[in-house]
Parts: sequence; structure tokens; C-alpha cells
Amino acid sequence: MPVTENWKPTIVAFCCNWCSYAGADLAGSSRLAYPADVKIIKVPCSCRVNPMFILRAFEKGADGVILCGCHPGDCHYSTGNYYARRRMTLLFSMLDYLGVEDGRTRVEWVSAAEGVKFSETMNSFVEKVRGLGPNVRLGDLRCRN
Amino acid sequence: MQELMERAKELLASGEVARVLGWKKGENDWDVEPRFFESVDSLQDFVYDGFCGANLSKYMIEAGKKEGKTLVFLKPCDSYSYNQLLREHRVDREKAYIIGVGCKGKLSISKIPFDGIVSVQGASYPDVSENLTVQTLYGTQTVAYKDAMLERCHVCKGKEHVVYDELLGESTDTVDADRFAEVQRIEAMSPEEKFAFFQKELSKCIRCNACRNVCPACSCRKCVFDSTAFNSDQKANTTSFEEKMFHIIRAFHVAGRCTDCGECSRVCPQGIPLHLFNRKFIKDINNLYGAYQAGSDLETKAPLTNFTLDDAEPGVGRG
Amino acid sequence: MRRIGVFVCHCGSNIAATVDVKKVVEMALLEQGVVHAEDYPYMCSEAGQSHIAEAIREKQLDGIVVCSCSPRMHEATFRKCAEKNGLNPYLVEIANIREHCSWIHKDMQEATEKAVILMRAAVAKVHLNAPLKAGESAVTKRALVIGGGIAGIQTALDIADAGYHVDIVEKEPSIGGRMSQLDKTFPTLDCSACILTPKMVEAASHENITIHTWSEVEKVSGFVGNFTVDIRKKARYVNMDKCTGCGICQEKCPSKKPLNEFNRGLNNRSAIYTPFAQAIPNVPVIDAAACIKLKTGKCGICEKFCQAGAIDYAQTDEIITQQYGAIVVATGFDTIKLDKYGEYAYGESKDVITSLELERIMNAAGPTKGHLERLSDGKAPKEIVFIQCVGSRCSDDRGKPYCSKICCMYTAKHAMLIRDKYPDTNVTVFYIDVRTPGKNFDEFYRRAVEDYGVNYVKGQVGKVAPQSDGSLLVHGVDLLENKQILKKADMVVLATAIEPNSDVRKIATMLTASIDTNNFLTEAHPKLRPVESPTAGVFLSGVCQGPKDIPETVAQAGAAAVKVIGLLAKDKLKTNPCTAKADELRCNGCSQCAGVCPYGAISYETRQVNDHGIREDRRIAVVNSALCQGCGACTVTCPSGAMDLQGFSNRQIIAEVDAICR
Amino acid sequence: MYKIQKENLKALYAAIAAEDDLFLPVRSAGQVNFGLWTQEAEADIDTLKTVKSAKDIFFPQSENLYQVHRQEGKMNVQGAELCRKPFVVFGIRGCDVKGMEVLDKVFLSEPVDSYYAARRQMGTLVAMACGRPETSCFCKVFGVDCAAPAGDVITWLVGDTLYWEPKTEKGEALTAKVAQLLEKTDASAVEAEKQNIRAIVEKLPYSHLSLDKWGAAAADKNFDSPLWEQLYTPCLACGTCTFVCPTCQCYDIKDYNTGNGVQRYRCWDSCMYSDFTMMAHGNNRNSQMQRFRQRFMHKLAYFPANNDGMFSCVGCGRCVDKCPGHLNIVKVIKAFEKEGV
Repeated sequence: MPVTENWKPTIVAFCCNWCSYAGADLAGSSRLAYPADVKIIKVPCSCRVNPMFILRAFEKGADGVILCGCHPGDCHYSTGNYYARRRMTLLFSMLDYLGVEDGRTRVEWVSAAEGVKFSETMNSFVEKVRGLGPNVRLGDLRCRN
Repeated sequence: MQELMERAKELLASGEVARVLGWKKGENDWDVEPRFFESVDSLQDFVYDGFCGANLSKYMIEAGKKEGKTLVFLKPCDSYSYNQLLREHRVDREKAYIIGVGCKGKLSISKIPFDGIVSVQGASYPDVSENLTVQTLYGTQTVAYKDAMLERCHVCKGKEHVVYDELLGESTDTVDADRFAEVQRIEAMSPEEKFAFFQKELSKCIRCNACRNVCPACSCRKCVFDSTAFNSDQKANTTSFEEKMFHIIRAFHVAGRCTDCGECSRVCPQGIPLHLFNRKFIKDINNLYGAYQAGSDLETKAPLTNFTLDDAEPGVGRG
Repeated sequence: MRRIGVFVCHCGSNIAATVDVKKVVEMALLEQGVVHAEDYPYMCSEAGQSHIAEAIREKQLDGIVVCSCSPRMHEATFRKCAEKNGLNPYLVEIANIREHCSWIHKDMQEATEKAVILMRAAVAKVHLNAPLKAGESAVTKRALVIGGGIAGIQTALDIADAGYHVDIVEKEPSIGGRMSQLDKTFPTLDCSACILTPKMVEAASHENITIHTWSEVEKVSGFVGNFTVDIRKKARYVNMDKCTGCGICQEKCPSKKPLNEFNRGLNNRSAIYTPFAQAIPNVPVIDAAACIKLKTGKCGICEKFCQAGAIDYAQTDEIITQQYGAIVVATGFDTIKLDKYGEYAYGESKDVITSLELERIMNAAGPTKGHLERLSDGKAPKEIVFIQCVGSRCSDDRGKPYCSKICCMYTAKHAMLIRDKYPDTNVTVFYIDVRTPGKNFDEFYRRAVEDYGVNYVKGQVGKVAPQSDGSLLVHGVDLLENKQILKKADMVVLATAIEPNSDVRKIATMLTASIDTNNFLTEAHPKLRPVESPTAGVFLSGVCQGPKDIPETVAQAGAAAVKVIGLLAKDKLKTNPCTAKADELRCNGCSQCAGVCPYGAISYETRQVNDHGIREDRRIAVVNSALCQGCGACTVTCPSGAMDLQGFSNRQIIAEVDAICR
Repeated sequence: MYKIQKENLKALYAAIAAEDDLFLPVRSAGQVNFGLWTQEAEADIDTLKTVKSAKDIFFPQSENLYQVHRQEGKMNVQGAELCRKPFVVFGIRGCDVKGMEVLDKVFLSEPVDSYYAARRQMGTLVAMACGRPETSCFCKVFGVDCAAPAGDVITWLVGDTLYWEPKTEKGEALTAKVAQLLEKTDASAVEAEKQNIRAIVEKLPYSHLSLDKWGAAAADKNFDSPLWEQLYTPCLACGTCTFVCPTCQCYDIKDYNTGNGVQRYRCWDSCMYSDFTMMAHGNNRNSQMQRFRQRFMHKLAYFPANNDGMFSCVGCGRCVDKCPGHLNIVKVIKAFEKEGV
């Protein structure tokens, strides 16, 4: 897929139900805009996000994947985001190691009260991914035609 | 070796064990195979020398389903794998009689760089400083024992067994390389170089699953890549993504459980240095969460089922 | 193939002004399995819901996608609507095209494209939704309170008053806890015993309360509504039914060496003892480690003198097993050990004491019969120095990082009481900050300073040096004057940090309730669920959750009781159906999942499975759906994908990913 | 007979690749496999055995069969193109050429596999004699003469000279295309090389394996042998042996969801895998012993029973070299020779 002026990235955002999804709702009700490239998938907790989901998104054509959860210490399930933090730390480190551009993945802790942070996070993430262009290193070519 | 064989015969004859899991002589000096010996007579084919690199611990899963105790020979590094399986309830300690055998470094036939090898002498009395004498169809050659050693022996975990019922034989420390040197070399590359390096290595992958099937940590009854659990069953090396997905996820699934036994790299028919995936995780875990050696004990919480309140944030250290 | 209906809401103009709802309907009809799609101005209205009802009937829908506002707003509405019309409520998915789309985007084309993608993701998910049914479990209408201090007593009384039976388990020989050790209470200065004793008596005489003193919780199993608890009743060596509490045994007991725990070790007690006069029950226990009879077989004096014949040296520990619907932890606190604070000379000089020790000294039933005197020489102190924050608000690992919260107030109380009773005694308080938020608290502190002339010095003490003349030289600093202070004192009182009782870790493990780095029990939500632990059915009362004074403790105790009453009032509990579930054919029994479950919901059993004709005994993970809260931590730990989360299954999430990325 | 100096081979490759696709052993990341020749590719004709056989070129590990596109609710089915461009396989060894004969039996008999047939038609085999056979080689057992392999063109690398002899029409046509790079020569050096090679082959440890216990008649006889139970134990159930084998021909057909449709592809399967021929009720071979037995019984008994005695092993020895458990067909044959009924 050639990079063109009109190219728009596909961004998947996994948001935990209790904090970040509500934070996204707050961003919405506060009319805090961020690019339409971001599509949110609701999960009960950031610890529900399997590395397989993230790789799957890249396989099928995502250009960036972001995971949002409650701030450490505020997890609805008390410890879920701590596990998510370790898992994603290792996964991202591995993706870096394989030469995947580091701007394509991010974890951000967004509380239900942080509509502004949600919107700002998405704006900066999308900008970063746009700068990187389409994901070619972690995609399945069959999805491109 | 004689000592091991005699002890095995003794235990088998006394009925203390119902079978022996060891290594059997092959057609040649180097094609030793893992094998259950059910009778004293069959132990005539027992062998223990430099070519007994195979880690027998995973076979103990099947052994646990059989009647009676199984005598198993574990090298120091194999004992870590066994311990990890024990921790995960995949083996039955009650049904194992473990003899910790000494190890002086194991050989890889593919590291002996000669055509038409007919015999290799010197594998049974290993002394790291000695040479192997290799008869080939095209003449006699020699190679230093050390140069024919498996990669894992150059970064040996040490001489201690972490689980055993008795110990037999001496071990030698064969470390002469930095375990993380290669990982560090790759980490220092630019993203483009890293990508090119792994692309080249992984494009060789034929998805034979040897790495997975030999791996003592990959002991799933049904691998996700063989099942529909994630809608991700794959057999093909259709595009380069397939191999990446497989190897990243495999490494992730064994992260914190991989003892770095090196079997994956030993068996890869395409010579892909698969340990570089696992070792990357091990290095990260050690750096971020404190030194951890999977299989060293049964109690310490594994790094991925544990946390501290002030763990590093994902992507920390990125530019 | 599912028969799916897609309902696109205009939300007046909230959605329709930015999203071309007709286009979303049109695109929905092109999706696999979508047999019905329509738009409507307000889907959540009665009329909107009747459209859904009609479509379910007419088109035999077995899956519904509503493209509307956030599921946090109306998911419940649409689920109920589905249920009313014969469709399982979990076959409904919401595509959030308002908060996540129309409200944040301006460009109609862009917003419409996104809305279509969100709709597709929801359709893809609903194809894989399984009809889920909330389970039910019965509730045992009895509560257990662990700890018999003021927190436990108050919780128990409130629950008991509501008509439910409560058991209190207290490890000491009497209930009463820390409050029974206090002399006066701030800010009213009423006598602690005077207000506590009636509560203790009320608890003891309440028909719905059973008190197990000298007892400990041994084992907990089960889950919310259905806990089974083993309680160890330690051997008391005194028959509780026979004992009249006359006290002659204690008087006659020849073993007088053991330190009196109740008086913080400042004096001694007999081997057979009740900790204090108002103890409930008023039945002594024999300290087996000190009793001559139990150690050597000789003596038996107490038995000889006991007219009731209550002494029973042959008693052994007894385990009682009881069912409970709810458990309240009220294990309280202790002061920290001061062995890392050598500079204060605690332990070196008898005249350096903790505030809790001062409470005992000031108390009429204490070691000095209430006379303020130096423990070294019995003289009345003329100069007393109080040092605040000993081990509290500490940045290194000697103490605790948190504020112990009660010290500022009780120090003001001590200072005031001393100045009141012994006007010729000077009192100096070294403090970092004086923290007095609370009703009538700051007024109280100001009285100490203004009316009673207590000398408050902002600054820390670096050293307390015992002098050869028996006095103590306090090396302090006055930060406001910016000068070093050397002060000679006759007595130094340390406002020692408090920490959760040392047993709490063991109890938390038994209850699978989590504790933080300071060993305080964690609440389910720090703001919104402060008296519930993350483990359903386990509640928190008092200082075990965080530092508190008495009024706060009593308030929290009441709140915990209300939560328990609310739980016990139900005959059945509905369980969240979005719980984890292990596929027995894929499970390895490796036990990694249990390691990350915050609720202890996963156990393992060995059972025979039939794996496509291979029958073998396998160790399989079993999720207790009454305990599982559905976080999904286990599902990612499971390498084989055997552990999956209903309602958010691996395949469902992957279907959403695929739909978004295609 | 023609010859060309080794140093000129690159020019030869370029000349072939000018019109046709050229596949030859290429070294990449330390391993040699058949690959498409490019200026940058590191051709390696000295390594005796590529890891995977040349089978991959005619019967790729994965290949697309057809594609379904979904657009605006409509389906559009598009079959994969059959191979139309001529190509040359250079440096294929005698065993692999024999392997093609085995595959032909499977794929060219009715119903003909059109994908394979097209490639067979388009492909020209430039075989190469094995100057230095390996210990694991036993092609002689299956009637392969690695000193004079079959193929459209046969080549011998003697010292620094490559000798070239066209054998078929296709071979002649290819020779004509590159004639200006070749030099006519007599066959004496080649004859001497053949004698050399055959002498080595005689000395190879597995060259004289006996197949007496095998063939069509073994199908019933060997099936119930207790030997299988002993032989299979080290088997890890990986697919290495099948994937490096020049004759294994089993494949699976799967669908890949591309988001806007489906790509139906086939990929090699391995009878060592537990989900091989999995059906709704389960698997007809549910133990690894049965799967292990299947592989060898198929190669040494069932295949000959159905194909006029032709074994579906060519003695290339790749599985002997690569099996992680050091199990192999040689050990099976020997075990039955020694103890079998």
C-alpha cells in the first residue's frame, strides 16, 4: 500500500471497561476531538488483552495498537493492570527487538475522569503512527489485496 | 557411562523402577536417541557420552502416565526443565527416580564441519581441552571438543542439579561466552537492521514445529497454533507474518517458564537461532524484574504471574 | 448463522447530525447474517424499544446490535428489552457511535465510515455471543467478624440488631482491643472504658452474637454467601461454664513473672490471668508457657482454690467449623517495633516510652495506678518531651511512608491532660506538621496550645541521650527559629507509627483478600467501595484497612455492617455470567491461571476426560463462577487458550479486531 | 558433452534467468535451500543437500488455490493462475529427481493436480551428480545412481569444471539457449568422476540396506509388529521429516480470512501431527505410535502396493540428518531386518 496524502492509519485501541472506556466516553461527552482512525474495543480489564490480539490487529492491517487501562493501583480488579503492564512491557520490547517501529504500540493509563488525557493520548498516538506510515513489517500481505 | 548403566540395571532388577529413560546408541556415534528401557538386557544399548544432548525431561510427562516409577537421567541443565514441569504439575515426582548425571558439555554433529562423517572418537571421555578425531569418507580430521559443543554449553547454567534422587558423575564448567552477548548485539542494531536480521532468519522457518515439540515448556496438550481457540490455527508458512506470529507468541508463552535449555535451537532443521527470542525475554525479565531462573525452585513466583507496584512502564527506554 | 438485527439510533441530532444513519443501516444490511436493520430517532424510548421487540418477533432475530450511545448508558436497557421479548440479554451488543464517534468527529463522511466500522465490529462479535445465564447461589445468613476491638464489636452489634447471627473471633482472652487500653479519648476526653464497656457488655449479652475469645481463624474456604470457616478455640484450661470470675486463682497463682501484655509489658501478671478487670468474658486463661503445673506437673494451686472447679489442665485446642455468608475483617493494629530507631534511646532508658505505654501509665488500672511517674525511679517528671512521627511519614525503610493519622490528636490529648493534672510539669511537642482535620479537632489542639500552654516546636529530634543524672538530653531543631535545641527532659514520649496487626497477612491469604505494601487490606475501590474488599463477601472494618481514629472506625464499622446486612438480606445471589471458563480438553492443569486470579476463584481437580476417544485422568482448572469477577487475567496466562472469558472470549475479541482492521 | 568453468557459472545463471525463472541452491542465513536466483543471491552448488528438497518448487509448502472477494454484498471468485512461465531448476540431485517421479505418481495420475502438472510442464531439471556423497545417503537402495542422475540436463562438478550433458528435448532446448557459454568436450573426465562416485557410494554405510521385509506384502505383515512401540518413543511429533522429505505429498486445505473475503490455500501437512486427517469424530490415528507407523508403512508398504512396487523413499537421508530425536527410516528398516517377522 503506497503512502499517499490521503492515507489514513487504522488504529485499534483496547480500553478497559472501568476506567479508560469511561474516559473515552467522557472525552466524547466533553466533545474532545481525536481522529476517527481510532476504533475502540472494550475489554473488561487491561489484563484481558492477549498479545495475540495485538499481533492479530497488525496482521489484519492495523498500523498502530494502543492499550488503555486504569492507573496502576486503581484497577477495578485490583491487580489486573499490573499483569498487563508486565506483559506489554515484554511484548513491546520483543517487537522493538524484531525491528518493528516503536511508535506503533503504546500503553497509556487513563482514568474515567481523564477525558482530556484520553483525547490527547489518541491525538499524539495517531500523529506518531501517521508519521511512521503504513505498517509493513508486521502485516499479512494477503490482507492487502 | 558404565557406572550409570550398572546403577540402572540394579534399580531395574530390584523392581524399584519399572523402566529407565535414557539414551540409546544409534547407528552411528552421533545419532543417539532418547529411549525407554524396559529390561536389564535392553540396557546393553544404553549410552552416555557427548552426543547425549537431548533433554529427557519432557518425556517424563508420558512416563508419568505409565505404571510404576521411571528412572530418568538428567543433566544439570535438564533438571531445571524437570523442575519447571514439576511446578506446572505436568510430571509426577512420585513416579520419577532421578539420577543427576555429570555433564562435561554436549556436542552437536552439525558443528563438526566435515563431509561424510563415519565416526567420531573422543565423545565418551570428554575433556574440554581435547580434540575429537573424526573419520570421514574423505579422510581423518580433528576438531576441538569445545568447537563442536552445542551453543548452550558455552553459556552453561552450572554444575548443580536442582532436583535429583542421587547424583552420579562429575560435571565441568564449560562457560566461555556471555549468554546475552548476541542479544545485546542485536539490540544495538537499527530497527532496519534488526528487521532484516530476523526476516532472514525467520524466512527459513518451515513450520515443522520441532522447536515447539521439543520444548519442555511447550507442554500444552493442544497448542494454540493447532487449535481454534484463537481462530489462529496455522500450518503454513504462507507469508512472513505467520512465522513472526508463531515465534513471538511461542516465546511469550514460555517467557518466565523457559529455562534456556537450548533444545529449540539444537533441533531446528534450518539452524534458526531460536534461543535469541527466549533469551531476549530472559534478559528483559532479569533487568526489569530481578534475576530469575525458571526451574530453579518450585516456590518463587514466576515473573509474568507477579508484579510490583513500581514496575517499569511498557515501552520505557524507547527513544 | 445468526439472524442479526441492527438498530441505529439518531439520538435526536446527537448522532444523526454527524453520522449518516441511513448509510449505516444500508451498510449493515450488507453484513453477513444481518437480516434486519433500521434507524429510529430515540432507540431507548418506549417506542424505539417496541421496534426492537417487533423485529425480534417478525424476523426471528437471535442477535441484536444497537448503534447508539455508550453501553454504560443503555446497555442494560436494551438487554432488558431483549429479555422481555424472549431473547437472551447477552445476545445484545452496543456499537458506541455517540461518545466514541458522532460527538468527537465533525466530518460527516469520516464519522459515518467510523460508525459503519464500529457497527461491523459489533456484528462480528454478536455472531459469537453465547446466551449466558446468571447463576444463583444461596446465602448463609450468618456473619463472621474477625477481631473483637471497637471495629469488630460495632460491626457485630449492627449486624446482630438487624436480625442476623454474628460470630466474633478474638485471639486475645477478652474482646475490647486497643480501645480498652486507652485512658481518655479525644476530642471529648471521656473515659475510654466508660464508653467501651457498655458496648462490650451489649455484644456479650446480645442474643444474635456469639463471641469466641482466645480463638483464631484457621481455615477459610468457599465464596460469597457460602464461606466455611474453621475456628481454633485455643485451650483456656478454664471451664467457661463453671468459672464465676471471682479472681482468686489469679491472686493465688505463684507464677508472677510473665509480662503483662495489656499493660504493654510495663509490669507483670500471673500465669492464670484475665487481661483487665472489665474483660469479657470474665474468665481467665492459663498461659501455658508460664504455668508451673502445665510445665512441670507440680503446683495445681489454682485448681485447689477454685471453688467452682473450673480449672481443667487437660483441655486441648478445639476446632469448630461454621458456615457464613459474609466475613468482616477487623483485625486492627499495633505500634511498630522501634528497634531501628536507636537514636531515641527507647529500650535503653525506661523513661523513653511510647504513647500507648503512656496511656497505660495514665490509666488508673495501669502499672502506676494512674500516677504520672518515671518508670526508672518513680519520680514525677517535670519536663516531658513528645516526639511526633516516630516511624510515620518516613521516606526510608525504617518506618512507614504513611501518616498514622491519630498521633497529632492523642499527643494533644496527652499534653493537655498532663498540664491539667500536673500544672508544674512542662510539656514540649516536636512535630513535623500538626494535622487536625476532623470535627472539633483543631479547636482541641488549639486549646492545648493556648489554654494549657503546651510548647509546640516545629522540628525533628535527632537524638535522645540519657544522662548520668537520669535525665534525658533531647537534641532537636526548631525549624521556625532555625536553631538547634538542646532540651533536658525527665520523660520522652514517642508517637510511634501504627501498623496493621501482624496476623493480617495470614488472614488475607486465607480470604484471598489483597493487601498493599504496608500490609493494609485493599478495598474494592478506594473511593466508591471503601469497606468492601475486592473479594466478594469480605468486608473491611477499622484500622486493618488504613489508619483511623475511633469515630471513623465506628463509622466504617457501621458501613461494613450495612454492606453485610444488604448481602445477608438476599436469599439468592445472582452471579455475573461473564466469568472465566476452562475448556477441559485444552487445559494443561499447569496452575499458572490461579497465580494471577485476585479472587482465588480457580481451583484444580483431577478427573477423567474423553479427548476424542482418549480417556485419561487429567488435572483441570475449575472456575468458581460465584467468585470470578470476570477480569480475564487468567485467560492471558493460559498458553493453550483453554481458559476463556464468557462474553469477552478470545474469538469474540479477535472477531472485533478483524472487523476493524479489514 | 559440454563444459563450463565454475567461475563462469554466474554468467550462465544470468543467461538462464534472462528468459526463465531460475531456481538453484541459495545460501541464506547459514542454510542452503532452493531459491530464485538473483544477482544478489548467494548460489551454493557445493553443499550436497539443501535443507528442504526441490519438491518445494513444484509443490510449494503453501500455495493459493483461489480467492473470494466480497464487495458490496457480492462475491467474486478468482482461481489462482497456473504456472505459465518456463523455469529451470539447477543443481537438483539424483535423489530429488527420483522424488519427482514419486510425486508424479500422485499428482499426475487421475485426477491430475493441475497446479503441479503445470509446473512440471514448465520446469526443466538440470540435475547434478553428487561428487561427495554423505554418510546419511542411501539412494542406491532405491535404485538411484547419483553418479548419473536422471533429469533434462545432467551436470558434474569436477574440480573447477562443470560438465553439462543434455538428456531430453527440454534439456537440448535449454542447452541451445546458453550454448555460447558452453564449450564442447569429451566425456572422459565425467566417466572417471562417475567411477569415483560409485566407489564412494559402495562404501556408504547405508548403501546396502535390505528392503526384503518391505514392499506391498509388508502392508499386513508389519502393521502389528511390536517393534513400532519401541521405535517411535523418541518421536516428538514434529513435522521435520515430512517437510524435508522429497516425496511426502500430503497437504491440508485451509481458508484464510483476508477481511474482505477468503483465500483458500493448501499447505503441506504432516502425518506426524495430531490433527492430521482430523475429522468431526476425532482422529483415526490417536496415538503417536500409530502416526509414526503410518509414515513408514506408507513409504515402504502402502505406496509400493499402489504404485507397482515403487517405494516412496528415495534415500536422500535428509530425515536421517534432521530428525531431532535421531529417528529415521534407516533405523526402521534395520530394526525390521534384524527382528521383524
